[in-house]
Amino acid sequence: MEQVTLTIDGKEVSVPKGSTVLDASKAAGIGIPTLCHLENVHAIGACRICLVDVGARSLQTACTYPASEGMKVVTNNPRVRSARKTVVELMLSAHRQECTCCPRSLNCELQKVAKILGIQEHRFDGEMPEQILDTSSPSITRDSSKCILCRRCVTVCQQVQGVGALFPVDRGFETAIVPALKNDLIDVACVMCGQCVSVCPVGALYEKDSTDDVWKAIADPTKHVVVQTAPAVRAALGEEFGMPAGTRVTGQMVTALRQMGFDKVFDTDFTADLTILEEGNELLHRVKNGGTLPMITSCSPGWIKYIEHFYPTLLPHLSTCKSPQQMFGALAKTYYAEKAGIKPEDIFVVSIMPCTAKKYECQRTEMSAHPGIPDVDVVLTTRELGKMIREMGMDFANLPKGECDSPLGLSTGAAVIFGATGGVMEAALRTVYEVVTGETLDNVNFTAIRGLEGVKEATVKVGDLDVKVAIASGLSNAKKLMEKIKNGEADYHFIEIMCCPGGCLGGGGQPIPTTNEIRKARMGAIYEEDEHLTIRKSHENPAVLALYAEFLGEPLGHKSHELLHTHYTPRAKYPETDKEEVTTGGE
Amino acid sequence: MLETTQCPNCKKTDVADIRDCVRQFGRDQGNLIPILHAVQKKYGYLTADATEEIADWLGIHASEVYGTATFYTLFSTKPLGKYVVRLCDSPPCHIEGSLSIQKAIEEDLGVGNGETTEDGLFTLEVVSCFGLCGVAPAIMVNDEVHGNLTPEMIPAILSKYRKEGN
Amino acid sequence: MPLYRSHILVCTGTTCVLKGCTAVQSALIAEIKRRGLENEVKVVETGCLGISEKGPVMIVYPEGVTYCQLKVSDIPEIVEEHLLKGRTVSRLVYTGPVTGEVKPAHPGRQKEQRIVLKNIGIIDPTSIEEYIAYGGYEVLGKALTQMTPEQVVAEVKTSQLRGRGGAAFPTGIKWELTAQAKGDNKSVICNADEGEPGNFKDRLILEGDPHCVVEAMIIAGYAVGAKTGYLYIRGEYHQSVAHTEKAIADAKAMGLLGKDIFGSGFDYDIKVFKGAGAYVCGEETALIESLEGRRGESMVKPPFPPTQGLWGQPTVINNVETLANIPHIILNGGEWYAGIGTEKSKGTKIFSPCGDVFYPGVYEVPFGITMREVIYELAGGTKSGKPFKAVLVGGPSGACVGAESMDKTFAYEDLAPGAGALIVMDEDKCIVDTVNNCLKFFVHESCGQCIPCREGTKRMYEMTKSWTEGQGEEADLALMQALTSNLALTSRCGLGQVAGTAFATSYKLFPDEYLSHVVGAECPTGKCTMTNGGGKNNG
Amino acid sequence: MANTVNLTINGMSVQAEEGMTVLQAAQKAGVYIPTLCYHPDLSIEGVCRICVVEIKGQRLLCPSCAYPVAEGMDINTHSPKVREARRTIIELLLANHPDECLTCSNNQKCELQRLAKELGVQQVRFEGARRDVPIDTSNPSVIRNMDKCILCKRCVRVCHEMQSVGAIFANKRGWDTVIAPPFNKELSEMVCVFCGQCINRCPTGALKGNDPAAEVWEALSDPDKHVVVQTAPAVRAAIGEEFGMPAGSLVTGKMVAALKMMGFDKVFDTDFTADLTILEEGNELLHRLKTGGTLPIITSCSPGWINFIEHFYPEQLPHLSTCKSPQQMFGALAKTYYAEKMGIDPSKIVVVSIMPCTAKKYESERPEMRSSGYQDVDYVLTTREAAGMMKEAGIDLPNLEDGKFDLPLGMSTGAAVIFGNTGGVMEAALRTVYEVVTGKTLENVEIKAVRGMEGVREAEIDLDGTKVKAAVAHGLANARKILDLIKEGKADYAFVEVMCCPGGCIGGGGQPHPTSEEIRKKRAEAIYAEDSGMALRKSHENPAVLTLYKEFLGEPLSHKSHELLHTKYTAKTKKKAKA
Repeated sequence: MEQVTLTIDGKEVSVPKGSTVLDASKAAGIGIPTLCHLENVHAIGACRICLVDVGARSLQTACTYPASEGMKVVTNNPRVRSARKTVVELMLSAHRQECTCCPRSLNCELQKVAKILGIQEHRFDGEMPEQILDTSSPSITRDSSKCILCRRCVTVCQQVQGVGALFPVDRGFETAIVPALKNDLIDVACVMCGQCVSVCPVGALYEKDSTDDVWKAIADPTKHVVVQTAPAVRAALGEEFGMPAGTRVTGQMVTALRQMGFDKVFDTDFTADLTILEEGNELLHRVKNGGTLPMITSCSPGWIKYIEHFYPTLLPHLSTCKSPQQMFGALAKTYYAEKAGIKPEDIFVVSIMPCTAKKYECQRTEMSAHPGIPDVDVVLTTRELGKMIREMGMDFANLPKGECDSPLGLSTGAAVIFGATGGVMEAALRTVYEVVTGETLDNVNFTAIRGLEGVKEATVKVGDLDVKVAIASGLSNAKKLMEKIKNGEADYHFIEIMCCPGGCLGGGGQPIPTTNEIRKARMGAIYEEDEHLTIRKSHENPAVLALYAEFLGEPLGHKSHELLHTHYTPRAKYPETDKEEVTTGGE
Repeated sequence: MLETTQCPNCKKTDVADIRDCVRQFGRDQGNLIPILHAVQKKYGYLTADATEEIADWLGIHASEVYGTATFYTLFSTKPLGKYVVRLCDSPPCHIEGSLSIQKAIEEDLGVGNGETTEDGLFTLEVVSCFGLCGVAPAIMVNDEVHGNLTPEMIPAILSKYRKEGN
Repeated sequence: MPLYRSHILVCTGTTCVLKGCTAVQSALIAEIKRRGLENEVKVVETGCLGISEKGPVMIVYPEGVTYCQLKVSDIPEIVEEHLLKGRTVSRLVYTGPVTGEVKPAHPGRQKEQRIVLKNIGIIDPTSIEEYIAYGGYEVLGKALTQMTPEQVVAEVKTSQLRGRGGAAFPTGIKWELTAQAKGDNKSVICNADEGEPGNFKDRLILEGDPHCVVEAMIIAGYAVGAKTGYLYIRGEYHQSVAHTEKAIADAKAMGLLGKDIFGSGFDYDIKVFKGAGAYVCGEETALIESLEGRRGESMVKPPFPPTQGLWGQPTVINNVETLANIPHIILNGGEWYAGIGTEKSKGTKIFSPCGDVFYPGVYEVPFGITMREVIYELAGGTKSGKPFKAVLVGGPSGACVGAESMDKTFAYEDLAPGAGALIVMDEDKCIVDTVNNCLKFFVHESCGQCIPCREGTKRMYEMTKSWTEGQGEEADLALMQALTSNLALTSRCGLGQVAGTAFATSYKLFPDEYLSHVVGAECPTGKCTMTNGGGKNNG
Repeated sequence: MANTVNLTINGMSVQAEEGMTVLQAAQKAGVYIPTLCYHPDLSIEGVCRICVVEIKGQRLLCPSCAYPVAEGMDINTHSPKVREARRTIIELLLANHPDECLTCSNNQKCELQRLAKELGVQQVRFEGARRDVPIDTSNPSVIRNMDKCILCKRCVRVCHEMQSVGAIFANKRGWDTVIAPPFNKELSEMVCVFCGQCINRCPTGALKGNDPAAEVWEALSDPDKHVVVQTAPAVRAAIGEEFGMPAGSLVTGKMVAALKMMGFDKVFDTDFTADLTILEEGNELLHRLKTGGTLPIITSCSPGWINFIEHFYPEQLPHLSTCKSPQQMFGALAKTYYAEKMGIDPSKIVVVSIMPCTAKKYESERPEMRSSGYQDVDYVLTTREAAGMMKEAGIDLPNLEDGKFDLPLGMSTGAAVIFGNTGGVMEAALRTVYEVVTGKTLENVEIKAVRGMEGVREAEIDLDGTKVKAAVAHGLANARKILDLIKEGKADYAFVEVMCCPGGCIGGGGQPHPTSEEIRKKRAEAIYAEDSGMALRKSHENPAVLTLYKEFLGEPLSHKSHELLHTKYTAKTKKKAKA
């Protein structure tokens, strides 16, 4: 690749042509503070924090300014320092300072930048923009008084997710980032994925906090409180405690949950295995009986909401299986309640999810086995669990490793990989192969469908059947596949779609920040966990088999349909996003 | 400024005078409160040089002497009026109308809580209960107590002191 | 020493002083002199005679005639008629049985059983001779010469006497812990920092019978093996200081204090220490800090004073009233004392009803008396005659109790009396306003070292203040409850722990009155001035 | 050995020793309890109530920092009750604390900020009056903003207990309580020695130094100025902590590289003048020994210590060595010797110091410190402030390649490095004095007798038959002990080293937060490691110093030395309140 050579603060550095000054400074080991910049996604030079002196009349933003041959960049002179300071001070003049009770305190990019730049005064005092506090959504809270208008959320919502629920309105000092028609979030086609929360540099967007409800339930002696944890949580939770991304903390997490006072610590992986049995059989059933194909996975609630809004005509393609979280909830309040002799209304089910959309999912009216009692009572994100563990003052990294309770805590490696894009597909193939062929699958690793690519395709030989599969993560990638189906160009049997880039491991409820590097590391941890398990195929999970024997009967049986399957609702599409040119998938 | 101490009686301002006042007590810290009482009584308030004299005598820091003095309401670090009118506004007196007494005093003296009249005669302090609940509402003027008060009684009481003081 | 044919006891209790007894007394002395009777008639100042509401009061002995509601202009007539001519001035005579016992002020006084207050109003508090004449210091001799310290402690334990300052810790156990603790410089502290609004019993005891307390402190010192006693009197109690200082000087002069008391080999001294205006110094560890010359901030507990108190040495700290019981217990035996009162609350308790009562004052009654008896019979019911509304039992730090508890008995197992204050409110008084005033008191008196009390009392006060101004918000009530329980759980000393009690208890009794202030911005009694024009819904 | 006590903490069986507090027992068992007013260096205050725990059978929550363990105690450190109580307390503090995190000097290091996060505070339910006290900016060393004070009294405790200075105390009471000098004077009017130990222990941004970063940046970008920087020995053993490196990381080369990136024209080393100090002070000692001068001679490197003796023991000033501190020797030489050598107009030279110390800021402004005809040292940055400037410049210190000090004022020996530790000046001096007096080579240069963290240490050194008694003290409360001995005529020392701050300069008031004995020990180890890694370890072998004498000064204690390198002291009244 063609290189350009330039000097930054007197230091010579060579970078590929097309790099920005920011890229070059990174290569030179010189830090330039940024705020609105979001690597690979968003470089618009809006916040002006990364201003540098390139010898031009005005200062330039390093995140947008191209590096050129022989260029002399100064990142630190009086002009630059004073400009950056003024910019931050101006930001502060419109930022409601209540750091100490902000959910992002000590993980806030503005706080960090203010510290680095040594901001010690607040020279600009005046009118503050009107605060919009939108708590309408069960998943995401918006607080405009903290917003610095970096527009990362706008970009991620439009370009990465293709949803376009948020957009700037009005102009100048009145500019605000709001849903269409200044509606509340609940009233627009927001899929609640939380990717906006994940990229927000400050505390303007954050998940609806449900930790108090959980503390209350734990303290209530009449409640039997059980918890399930999604596979992606264990690959990321450690980051909340300063551990490097990709650290597996399953055992510590279980111990922490137990010490917090949960009566039973179960695992969503159990119902992930169950999903494979139901969904695999559903696929085989559709293939055999000429049902709607391709069949599409239905684990990801953000994805479900997306298809309901944007492609309601394609709903028959969706598997009717509930997500593992909801299967768990339904079984906890039926099968487990019976088995343990506890009244369903006394059982309180808490889910720990990498996901904000799950908070919405558990409130859907169809998700209750007993009328009026939700199957899952409260959903917490990985971050909220981190918060609760902090409140307990635990030395998380050094906790002894615990194990999940049975029966709903038993799982296989096939379930663990649900956390990564392609994982559901891989798990399904492991089972489908053996069910169809009756042979043992020797190499369970379908590496062809692993990785962070936005859309993946593969053809897998199952007996004499060539199974054509496709996998997408990130909704703008899902959209590509939907368009294909719509246009009759999709000859796939089975499609896996995950709402968030990289799958659940990159979910909107995961620790902040989430970058590609970090996604890769978390993915590594998930496959490592799979490798470490002795049972790696869902249909070999003895607890699942016992469940069928004792309670459900058989996959797709009557009871299964009642408890484990669901239906979908076509929804109106509010904001028009079709016209938006989708330029990047992000991954 | 609070820099020099003047004895209100003999008008002496030299340090030796304060020293005598302080050094009649022992040198352990347990004497701090009694010394502060003595200084307060003699000079009417605690001055900077008295603070240092006490600190030296007791072998503690001036900051501690000052910090301790300011903890107690009977010690003052600024000059007070010749008559300190202490009005109780704790519940028994409050229930029996201490606020109306306060208002009457404030009107008569033309000063508010914590203030001293221009002629230096009166300082008004709203304080906590001093155990005259049986005759609430009550005030203390220096060491003298007046109870079962009504606002109408205030001018007469104050004018008596005004006469005495001038 | 001249022999007087008549003694005139003039009450100079604080209340009588307020009523003008000083002028009466000077007039009396002048008149006696004018008539040349100064070698025949002696004028004696005495503590409260118990009928202060009729003050100024004097009693002429040996006849035992009590004159009341005296004016200066009455004096020549009394001297002329009574002292010279031997004729009683009947229009001034207080009508009641004159027996040498304390005259009942009103029928309710008969309910009293005076042990602690036995000498009050009977003797000249500035005369050690009179105290001795009334049997004083006899018990001290008995204790020091006939009893071992262990026996003294045992007697106090038998009596089941509990601390009268409010916390009600068993005195005998406190003494025993102190006696058993190791230390070569133990102390006895009499806590006379009476600062809880509504309480004025300790002042009465110190003004009227200081020797009783001095004697008790010597006995306590003997029992626990102390060398020094400290009488920590609040700085505002000038007369208490004067009387106790005189009492100590007199006792010293008679060898009752100092080296080898009663030849027992026991050395003991008492020092009077004047407080300087800090309610929190009534907390025993804060009091110790103050004695040691520091800010009156409570100490970390444990250790407790009986093992580590003043100067790091074992220290026993007792309230004035508690100590004043001691000579009587030693004299009559613990069994005798334990025979008075109820099953778990032994002896008598002094109450000081005040606020909206007809006869505010100090009354000593056995435990087990009902609140109704104290408020209606002893204190004469409400001053205005209007219905009773509520009472703060013990003062601002105590519980707010309503008419529903009228027939409860004062006893630790039923209605705990605190230090004995009863701040009574009639129906015209506003509960919110009163609680706001209680909180103002705590803000002013918080020492400020621990966060919950320093910041919490302030926020609580600000909230109730806003309620009295019609500026409350409904969420405030839950917030107040949260603060109340936080302060109770986490404050470093009793002050913060009880600061929310008046609110918590009164809110249970009068929720509507609170709601009306907080939500409706209206004060049912009309006492609070709503600054937003009254009635939130209107604005 | 204390008796063992069996307890249960959070359901876990734990053993502790009798006399331990619940907090200590929990820490020993690896159970975390949040604290605020507690500080490992200081006495127990027990006022913040953050460390409260639930103990079975106790009606109230108990402060674990002050509560002794007892057999069979059943403790819950994080029960719902406890967590709620802690959160409420933090809310109460926040309700009376300015919402200024983003412009606060302690942003992201603030213990209140961290606790609010940790305890899950999401709102402040209380509002009302807030403290409003004027900010005290009367002096360059300690700026006091009492609106941010949470009244933990750590500053009061360190000032009274560790430093025995007592400049501040809690005044008034209740909600009106404020930590201040008497009569609400400003610190400059008080006997404050400007050691900055209070800043080091402040959990919030209530106390900070006056940061001259803006002025230094301006000088750096002024093409007319020749800006040189000197770094004190203790800085290199601590500045890494500001960048997240563990305590005890030695980053000399990286620090030099960072300073060069910042644009300093020359990066020099205070160690150079530390070596010079040894030659001057060593000779002064020998001179006093020979001529019967005032003994013991006491070191004069530490400006907080100088302030202390001037205020509290003015009659003992003749004991002080007349040597300026290395920082000031450096400044004087930079604007004379170095200016001459380089042919630069001294008025164009800007001398910046990076010091572990806040008192150095005051020292540089003393009127007698202008022997070059200009203010010898223009700006003093603390370790913290220097790190702040590096961060502002985007410098990633931990990943820099090592740089090298410039010559000649950057040349130094191991003897100079150890100036950063308590006992270091003494050890360095003895290394030189031994060889000068005996004419022999000192084989083992490590004089362990004067090392360590004990408050007062004594040693007897055999100088080839002549026995010399020496003493070392650090922390002013310990210095006081030695001065009292001298006062009483009970000190038969020839030489005394006193450092104002605990641990010496490595524990200085300008060093990174937090500080504790453990951290100070690690920094001290780093300093000794630097010394033992150096080829030259005796000051009189420093070739640059020898050249300096040859070219410029002549000899130790020469006329020129006296003019530039020595100073005089002023007796100050203890009663500055009157001034």
